[in-house]
Amino acid sequence: MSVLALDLLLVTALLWSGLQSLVSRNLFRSIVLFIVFGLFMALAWVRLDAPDLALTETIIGAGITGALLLNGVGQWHAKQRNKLK
Amino acid sequence: MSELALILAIFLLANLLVALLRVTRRPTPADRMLAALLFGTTGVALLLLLAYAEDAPVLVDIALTLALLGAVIGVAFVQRGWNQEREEENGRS
Amino acid sequence: MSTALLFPLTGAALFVMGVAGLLLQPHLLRKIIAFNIMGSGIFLILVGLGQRGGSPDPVSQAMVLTGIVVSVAATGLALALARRLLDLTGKMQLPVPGEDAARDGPDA
Amino acid sequence: MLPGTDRMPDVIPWLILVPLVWASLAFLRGPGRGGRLALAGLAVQTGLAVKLAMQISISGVQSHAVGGWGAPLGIDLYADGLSAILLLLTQVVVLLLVVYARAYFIAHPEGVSYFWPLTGYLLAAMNALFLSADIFNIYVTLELLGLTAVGLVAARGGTESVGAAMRYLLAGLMGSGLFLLGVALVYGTYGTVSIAVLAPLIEAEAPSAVFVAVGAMLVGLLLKTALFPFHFWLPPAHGEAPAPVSALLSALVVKASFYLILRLWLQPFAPLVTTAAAQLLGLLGMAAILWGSAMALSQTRLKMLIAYSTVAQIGYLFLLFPLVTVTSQEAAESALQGGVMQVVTHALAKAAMFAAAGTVILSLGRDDIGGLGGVASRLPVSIFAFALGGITLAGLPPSGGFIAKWLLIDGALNSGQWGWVVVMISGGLLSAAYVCRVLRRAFLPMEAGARFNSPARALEWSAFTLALMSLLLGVRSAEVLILLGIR
Amino acid sequence: MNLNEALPLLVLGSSLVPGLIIFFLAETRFRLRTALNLAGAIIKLLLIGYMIWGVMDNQSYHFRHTVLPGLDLALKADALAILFVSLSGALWLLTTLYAIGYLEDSPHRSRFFGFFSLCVTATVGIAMAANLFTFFFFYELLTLSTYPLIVHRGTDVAIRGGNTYLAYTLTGSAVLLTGVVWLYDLLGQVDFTYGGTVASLGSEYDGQLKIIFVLLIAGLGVKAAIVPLHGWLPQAMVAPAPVSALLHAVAVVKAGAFGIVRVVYEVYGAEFSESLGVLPPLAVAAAVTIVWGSLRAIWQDNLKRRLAYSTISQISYIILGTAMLGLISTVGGVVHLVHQGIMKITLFFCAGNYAETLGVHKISGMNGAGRRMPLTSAAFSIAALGMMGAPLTAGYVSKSYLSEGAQQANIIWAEWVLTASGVLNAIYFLPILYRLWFKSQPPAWPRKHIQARGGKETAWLLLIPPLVTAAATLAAGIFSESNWSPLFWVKIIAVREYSP
Repeated sequence: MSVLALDLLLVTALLWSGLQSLVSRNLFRSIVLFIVFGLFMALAWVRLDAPDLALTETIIGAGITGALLLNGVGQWHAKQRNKLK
Repeated sequence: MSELALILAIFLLANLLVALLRVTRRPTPADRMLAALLFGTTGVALLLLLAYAEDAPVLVDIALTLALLGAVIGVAFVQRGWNQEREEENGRS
Repeated sequence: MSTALLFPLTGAALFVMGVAGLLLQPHLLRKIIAFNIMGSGIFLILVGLGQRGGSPDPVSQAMVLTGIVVSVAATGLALALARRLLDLTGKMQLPVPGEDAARDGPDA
Repeated sequence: MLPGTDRMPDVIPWLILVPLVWASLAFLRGPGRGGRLALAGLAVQTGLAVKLAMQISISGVQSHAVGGWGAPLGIDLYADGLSAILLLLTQVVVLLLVVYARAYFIAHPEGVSYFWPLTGYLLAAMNALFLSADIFNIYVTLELLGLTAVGLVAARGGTESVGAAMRYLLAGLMGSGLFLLGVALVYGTYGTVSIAVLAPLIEAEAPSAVFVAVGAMLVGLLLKTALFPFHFWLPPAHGEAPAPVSALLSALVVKASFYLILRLWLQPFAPLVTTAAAQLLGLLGMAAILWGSAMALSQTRLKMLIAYSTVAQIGYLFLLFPLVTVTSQEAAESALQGGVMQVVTHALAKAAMFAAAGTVILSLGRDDIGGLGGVASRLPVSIFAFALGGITLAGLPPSGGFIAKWLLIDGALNSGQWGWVVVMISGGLLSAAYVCRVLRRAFLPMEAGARFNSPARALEWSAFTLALMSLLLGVRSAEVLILLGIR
Repeated sequence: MNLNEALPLLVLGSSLVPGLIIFFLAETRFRLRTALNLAGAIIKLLLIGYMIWGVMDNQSYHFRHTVLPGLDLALKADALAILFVSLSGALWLLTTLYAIGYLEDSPHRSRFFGFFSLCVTATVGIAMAANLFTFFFFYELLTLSTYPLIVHRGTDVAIRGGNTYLAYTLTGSAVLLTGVVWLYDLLGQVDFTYGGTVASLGSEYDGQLKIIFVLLIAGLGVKAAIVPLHGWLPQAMVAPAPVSALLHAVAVVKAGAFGIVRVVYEVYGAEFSESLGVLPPLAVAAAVTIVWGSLRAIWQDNLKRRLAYSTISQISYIILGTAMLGLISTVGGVVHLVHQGIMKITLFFCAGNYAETLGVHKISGMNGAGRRMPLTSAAFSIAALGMMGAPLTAGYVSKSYLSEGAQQANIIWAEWVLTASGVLNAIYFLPILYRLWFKSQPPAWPRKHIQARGGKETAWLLLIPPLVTAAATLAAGIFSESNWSPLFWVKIIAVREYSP
């Protein structure tokens, strides 16, 4: 029963973070939420008995993709700032 | 998985969800950074717990990676996010 | 509802969210995030359905591993293009054909 | 594994490895380098493809287990007549396009960038796709093919190119995502991704998840093939790229996903496909023909006209499906032969047309159809190549397109589907109309004061060779169809 | 491959190979190009001569190449093929000579002669096609190779004419293709056979066969310019004179008429067509075309346009003859295939001469041209009289057979149509002859392009071809009963068609 509760909680977290990262009005927050989403994915892999995937997801899904996205948003912000000036 | 470990895990996950709420509702930027760091630590704790409960040492590696990631993201956050967040707040209000 | 179908169903929901985001969000970075969420959804379905019997399934995990690598490559390429567009147009959106009249010469 | 495979040296893995190797070498040599490597590599690959086709025609279907592992964990490669035809087609078209591209990028060096290594990787992905025997492997090759193709489109770097590339990438990612969803559902249902293993399982039982899977895979592949109404990404991507890239994409890359639709439709999913679905595909094909032709007729730029012509011709390919689904054996066979002939001749003709258009644009320094006056007398070989390509598109004798149209009409009449005959015939007439629109301009006298640079011979003759091949297939198509019969 | 198989290919190759070489010759290689053209034409005539001799000796010439299982490219030289091949071979030589003179100093001659040779190759292929697939193959090749000839001048009018031509003919051949594939679907390979092959299908296919007949005839009727499918022909006369000459005499229009002959006699069979009830409508269509073409011709002032409408009318004589059951009308129709060719090519050669030498394009400007250019005008007069059906000319022979055939087939209205058409022909040709010979010359001609030298009225290359064909017009009329006349051959063919 409580295994199901744990899974339900995890699934809720996944869906919530995923949805929020898509609809959030602030782009930076979207990316943070996406990284959080990656973390939940890693946990989901653990629950699915796939530790290799969990490791990969943390490094690649959350880590590398997150860093790339952060870098992208940084440039975008820089451009926006230049425009304002 | 023992009942105790499970309950602990659920508790930690609930913590994460609360942290998530902190990120999505718009508090101050500092709140957000703290929430993000909380993710890292709670995540690590959760993974270690699962490693212990399911007797799967490989999860410890994942926990370590996550800890590292938490640090990196924290730095990136401060470097990139802090100022912009504040600017956006100012720009909007 | 059994745990066996929980993750695949979540995957399906994530997939739908991702597709919707990919189609509806104008900002390219959001499109890229949406693509990744869509991919994660599929991976969840793949692994979730693969081990419905209860035991871990190495084949589906190997497939997802490959899939993650491929989608990171795609994300990298998409970000590079998005950045190029940012440099060229100052926006991170798909240019509307014909709007940007300043073409770069009549070459082939 | 077949008994014959041990005795003969295995060419299958080399068809994937050779392009990988030369592409990597070219990559190491830096931007703009590697034309010679590509030429050598393609000469080898063409030889390999010929050898494979010969092996198949002598001893039937060939297969190869990578690293000797075999399914389910290892990767199985598999080649039958259909794959051999497409492999051969790909190597030959690209070989000629490489000759073309070398001359093209000498005249137009700013477009080259990483053209050579990307072409190599693209070829590796495409060859692997034609040889794949399981649907997951197909997904990976499809994705890699899409990514390299996007790289090629973006190479020129202008707003239009990068925008087109981005649009192409997103459409492609969506397409392959849908395909992977299908793979996931199929795997979840049957626990295998091998086409050969799947076929009997699907025949035996197909729960509703599989229908969803097939639907998702089909839509994903349609998106990649740019069938109307999913064609939105194609004209900018094919029209904006440098001419050799346009030729490569229009001639071959869209055919790769079409090949997958055809293969999956005929092999593992045959028990699931319905007449209604086939008719729907046919109707979309018809819409593509009408829309693509109408748009081609209203374009002012030469390459966009050819790109829209590709949209229309893709529609033509999809008329195949109503004819092979739940019809008599004879009708289906005839239609399949016609469809494959159409794929082959269209690839040759479209490559020739884009190449010829590239030459014309290089020589005139402009891309509008209104400025084509005098080209017929200045660049007779290129215009001839373009016209021969147009004859193939219109399905007129003596071209291979005519044989294709004949077989398709035969299949349609044989299965009593009159309406499709009318569509096929009108499709041919519409292609004649837009090709003629270009040719009539080319025959007009040159405008006063127009610039003109004489192009290199290799540019003109490589296009001409491609066009000539599409023409000669009209009298030598029996060999192709015999090869197709080996399944 | 023995000689008997190779010969049909050689006949094709004798114009194809020079044509392909000519495409890639530089514009300035005038002598080489001329040599290639003439060599090709002469070799072709020699080969045809050899073939005629062989056919009389009961040799058979067949060539077959399998494109796909059940789909052969097949050539044969039967009597009907020989008739058409000889006509096109002979007229090609003359037209080439004429074109060399006509196009002196004009641009893009390599392109012109290249397509010209392709056009003749296609015509020869049509003549020798042994089945419907092969026929269609060359029929389309003809469409494609004539288009560049029509737009050759590159003017707006020429290009518009060319596009009209393409629009009509491509639509027509799409219809034809449907019919052909359908017939193949029913019968398998559709070889041309005396007496036809479709009768074997059985009566439950009659409905389908009627539809297919309509499709085939409609497709062929576009090129044969049956009203209302004739719209392209008057526009296509913007082409250079040698092209118009070839188009109207042997190539395009004739290909359509020839196809109808093949379909009626050797696919459906005359008797089966009659029993199917498809011949009377065809005869009516032909009759309407005959009258309509003649009527329209009367109002044209542009000489080539008037000739074009005259062609529309004259071609339907062939179709009318085909559509009436009976040996004699068949002879009349098929022999007109040849007779109309030599007469009409003469008229177009002459029209070209007036235009090139005097700059005269309109009939109203032809006053007194007979005295300025007596030889050309004499040739023109002979051919025009032939068209009217005057005795001693080729036209008389075909018309007398046709009207006798109409009597035999008991189609009274056909006789009226023939008579009416004869009168109309006189109405539109006699005024031209009157102007040529009896009106006085204008003070100056609009444009003197070719100077008369040494007593000649124009360049000799322009003069010889019409004189030869005019002489042939007379010869075919006067010596119609000899063993070498077209009539003799046609009688052999007709007998075979009726005794399968």
